[in-house]
Amino acid sequence: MKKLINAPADVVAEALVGMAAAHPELAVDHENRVISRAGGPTPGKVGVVSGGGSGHEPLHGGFVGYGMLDAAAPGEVFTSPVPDQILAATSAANGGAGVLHLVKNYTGDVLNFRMAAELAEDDDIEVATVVINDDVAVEDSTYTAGRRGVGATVFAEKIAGAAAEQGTDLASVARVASDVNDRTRSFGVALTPCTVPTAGQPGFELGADEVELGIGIHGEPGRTRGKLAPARELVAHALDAIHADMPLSGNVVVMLNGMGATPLVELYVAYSELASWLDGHGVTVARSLVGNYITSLDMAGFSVTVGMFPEELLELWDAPVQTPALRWGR
Amino acid sequence: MKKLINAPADVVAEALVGMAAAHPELAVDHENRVISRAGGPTPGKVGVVSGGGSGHEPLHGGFVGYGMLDAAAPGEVFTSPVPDQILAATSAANGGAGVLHLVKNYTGDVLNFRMAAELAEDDDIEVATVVINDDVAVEDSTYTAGRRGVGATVFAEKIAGAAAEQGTDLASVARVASDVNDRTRSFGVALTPCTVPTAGQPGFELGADEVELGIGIHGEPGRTRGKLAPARELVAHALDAIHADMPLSGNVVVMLNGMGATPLVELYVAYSELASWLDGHGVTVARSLVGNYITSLDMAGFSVTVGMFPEELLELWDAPVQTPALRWGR
Amino acid sequence: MNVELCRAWMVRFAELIDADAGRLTALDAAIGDGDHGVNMQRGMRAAVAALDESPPETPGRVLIATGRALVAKTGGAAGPLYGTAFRRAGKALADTESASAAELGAALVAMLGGIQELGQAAVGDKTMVDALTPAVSAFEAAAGDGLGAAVEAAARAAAEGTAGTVPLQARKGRASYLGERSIGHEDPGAASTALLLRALAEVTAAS
Amino acid sequence: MNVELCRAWMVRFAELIDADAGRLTALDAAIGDGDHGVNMQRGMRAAVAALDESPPETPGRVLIATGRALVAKTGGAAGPLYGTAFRRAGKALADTESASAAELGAALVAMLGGIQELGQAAVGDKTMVDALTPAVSAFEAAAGDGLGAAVEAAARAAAEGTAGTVPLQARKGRASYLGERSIGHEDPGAASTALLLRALAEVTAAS
Ligand SMILES: Nc1ncnc2c1ncn2[C@@H]1O[C@H](COP(=O)(O)OP(=O)(O)O)[C@@H](O)[C@H]1O
Ligand SMILES: Nc1ncnc2c1ncn2[C@@H]1O[C@H](COP(=O)(O)OP(=O)(O)O)[C@@H](O)[C@H]1O
Ligand SMILES: [Mg+2]
Ligand SMILES: [Mg+2]
Ligand SMILES: [Mg+2]
Ligand SMILES: [Mg+2]
Repeated sequence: MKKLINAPADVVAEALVGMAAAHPELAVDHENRVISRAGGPTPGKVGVVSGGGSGHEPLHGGFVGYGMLDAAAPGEVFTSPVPDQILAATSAANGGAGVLHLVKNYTGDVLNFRMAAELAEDDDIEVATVVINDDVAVEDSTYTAGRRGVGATVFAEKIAGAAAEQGTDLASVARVASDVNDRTRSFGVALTPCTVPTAGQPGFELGADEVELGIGIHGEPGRTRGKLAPARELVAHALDAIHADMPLSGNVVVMLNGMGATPLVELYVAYSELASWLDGHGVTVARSLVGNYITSLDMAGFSVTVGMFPEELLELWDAPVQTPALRWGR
Repeated sequence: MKKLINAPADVVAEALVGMAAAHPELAVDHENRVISRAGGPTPGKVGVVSGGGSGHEPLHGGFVGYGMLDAAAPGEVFTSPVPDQILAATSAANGGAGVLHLVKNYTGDVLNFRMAAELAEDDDIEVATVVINDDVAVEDSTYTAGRRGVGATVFAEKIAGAAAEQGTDLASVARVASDVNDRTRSFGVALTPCTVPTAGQPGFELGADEVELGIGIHGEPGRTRGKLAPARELVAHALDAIHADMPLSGNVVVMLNGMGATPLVELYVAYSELASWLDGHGVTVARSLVGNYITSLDMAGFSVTVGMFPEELLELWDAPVQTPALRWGR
Repeated sequence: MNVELCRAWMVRFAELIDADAGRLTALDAAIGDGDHGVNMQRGMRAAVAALDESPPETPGRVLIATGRALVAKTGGAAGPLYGTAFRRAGKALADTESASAAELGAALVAMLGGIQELGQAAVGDKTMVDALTPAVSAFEAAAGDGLGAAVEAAARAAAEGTAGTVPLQARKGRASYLGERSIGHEDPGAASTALLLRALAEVTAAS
Repeated sequence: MNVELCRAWMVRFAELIDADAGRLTALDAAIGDGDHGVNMQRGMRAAVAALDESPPETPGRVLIATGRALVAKTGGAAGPLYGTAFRRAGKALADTESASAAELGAALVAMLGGIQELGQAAVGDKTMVDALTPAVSAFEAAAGDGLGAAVEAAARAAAEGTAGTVPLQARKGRASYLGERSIGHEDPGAASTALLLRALAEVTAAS
């Protein structure tokens, strides 16, 4: 295992030290492992909190700031945070108007956030929870733990964050977030596995000419293994899967996301294919993101996320945001 | 070779198609391979142009926009652009107040930009050239082609771009750029080699426990090969080399840059070490960047860039910038 | 089972987890995200530390303190599941000074109930439930022959139940994302549950 | 050398580059950035295309057109260097219909001059200059024995000069960044220059 780290067990704690040093506009509670806005909660504003295992950077800590998250709770690598930690993040985000929990749909995340919400209620903090489950690679049935939450998390954090910044109440911010989730779908492809520092070796073996189709963001194998193909085909595979689940039309917000080790020049090649596929299907790109936003450590690969948003959601998308990883308008 | 591409020879052309699709605020001339601001040159403003081989994304195209570059000329992967192409970029950036060429110090870049400058003079475009050479891994002597231009390029593009935006004249913008170069030093470390698409295999072999110290940005081996060490030691090695060449003190702008395949969580771990080294040496971080800004395709590794800037340069650093890869203040 | 024996059970469970952390993580890497061993290690070390810090007076309190520590430190799916399981078991023992075989059996039933209530997994879903359910039945069937016989039967049943997860397709937890590809692998959570009952059998035999 | 022969020279050079592109790129990967073969291929293909598009009337014009195409399409260090070299050589031939051995020798001298003026490299710096310099001397020494002998001597000298770059430490170009680590590798630009003179010898012998 070749990593730019000190000790596998210290990665998360030391990365938090680095984030605190690099971003004075953030406050990092190293004991509870909470990243929040340096200014503290905004009185009267709904707090927006997310969290989950680490290893997906910039998600979630890189999205803390004006117009997006109020606080994030990063767990160990690929391990959901614990209830006390999520409670601390919830308190750090509580401006008195209640707190929204944006939870990616994984058993661990769901259970720990549920316990944290109960603890928060004990502290008289009103909590609303929206579970994100946009991964079309997993069919949502009694035969699975349900669809994974992936790229839609970025969209929901941005848009719900903007709504909260505008003074919208908790129930409405939660409604906006679940609306975003309902209108968004994702699909991921891995060219290489990734290595969890404490595991020390790749999560799976992949031949030089093989890819994993329908991966999540935890280094798990995908639904199927395929042959390495031109970007055109891999991107079409992802879009076909999304289109089959949610027929695409009209204006969309798209994210061509890198899994962590795929260089930007390749992401732009893939984006050119994404743009021409959508164009060929009469779909118009209203807004787009190309880069590493929700990653899997050192995995090479990409994911495509498409949101079919009405004007109101596009306006919230365009609202000013100022975080380490997403910034515009101020 | 496992890459998210279609054909090795088409990578640059297709990535430009992707950039054009993703960034409507940019204009891409596919025939000449020039990326410029969609609005065209700003009348009366000094144009700032850079360029070089591709494979370093977001450099240079990702830095085209308000407050930074007016145009960029991306060559083939790791191959400097050709004179006609640089001339086209120069014309696209020419608002009538002259054009600054920011050139990384590589024989190919220097020679092609020199020929382009001659062609521009023929077209009555006044051109000033500043060569960036900040890499302390190469000693600047008659025994080398001189120091390579690496991280300081990002600083020079940002700061010279801000000066130009404020209406400063060509000679002064050039003076600011060379001032930035004179006050900036860099050092890079590779954990893995990278693979040029058309070459199809890694530029060098590196053992599981080896690193290359003192690398450039073209996948070349470094000055020496070392043993894989904790991030603390690798970062200290880079900072010691910089400090030995330019004793660090006072306020600095630092960039902890990823080479392309190193995940952000590792860069933050490394940044925590950089921050504590500087703190231990009584150096204050005035501004910082952590992320992939000047890369080497799919190489894993990092580079450290430190600029010792006076207040005027810090003010230019803080000036609004709106590009795909660097944005604040608007 | 008195407080010393219950505490010894938790300590032994932590030891077995430490010894097998690598194997548990490898099992999780195959069909999950490769952290179950590390998670359980972190959780049980915290639990043992908590028991050392303020030694509980009753077996029930030992299990509750263990559950609290697991919830607070483990994370992942296993944290809340095991944490709730231990707390429920502890509550079931109320404040008995020394639990009879029947009382311990009831505690194991409560443990299983807590896991199923929280995780909604049924037998055959390829989870820890596939190890704990047969263990509980075996325990109760053998409870008449005394604690020693019951825990030994439970440990054996849990091990068999764990082996039985190999041919199953997961319907709960991360492994379910793999669909049919989850078939052919042993479930890591079932494996750690088998260690829990193995630890119980060992400390009982030694007492 | 008449215009046909000169054109044949360029075409043959392009063929040899195509055939050896992989080797040239591999040499460059070892001490540079792994693109010399691809660069020269791109450049010489463009040159041959240009010569086909509007066939020049004189050998001088053939070399100038080749130089222009190389500057316009090659990029890297090799583009301006070879481009200038060919343009200088072409200008040296002025508008001779057919160049004598002496005139061709003068053109090769101009070629070398262009490279050194632009690149400031001296013999021993581990560049194409280490292949071209001995080639030029050998050509002039043998020019008295006629063109055939001169080009053959030049080709052999260029090959030897290229082999001679192996033990050298680079002082120019990317390879110089490696310091002592550049020792033990053949310089890719010298290798492509050797192909240029090999092509000249072949077409001359065949004519
Ligand atoms: N819904 C559930 N019900 C019961 N057990 C479950 C459930 N989901 C997961 N598990 C158990 O948890 C184990 C995984 O634990 P762990 O790896 O620590 O958490 P995570 O999956 O969050 O990484 C699985 O092997 C399985 O036995
Ligand atoms: N200053 C120089 N003078 C002469 N030849 C040079 C000089 N610098 C580089 N070269 C030649 O150029 C070759 C490299 O060409 P190429 O790989 O195409 O360009 P780049 O180095 O820009 O990638 C070297 O092998 C060397 O022979
Ligand atoms: Mg996990
Ligand atoms: Mg090159
Ligand atoms: Mg796991
Ligand atoms: Mg080269």
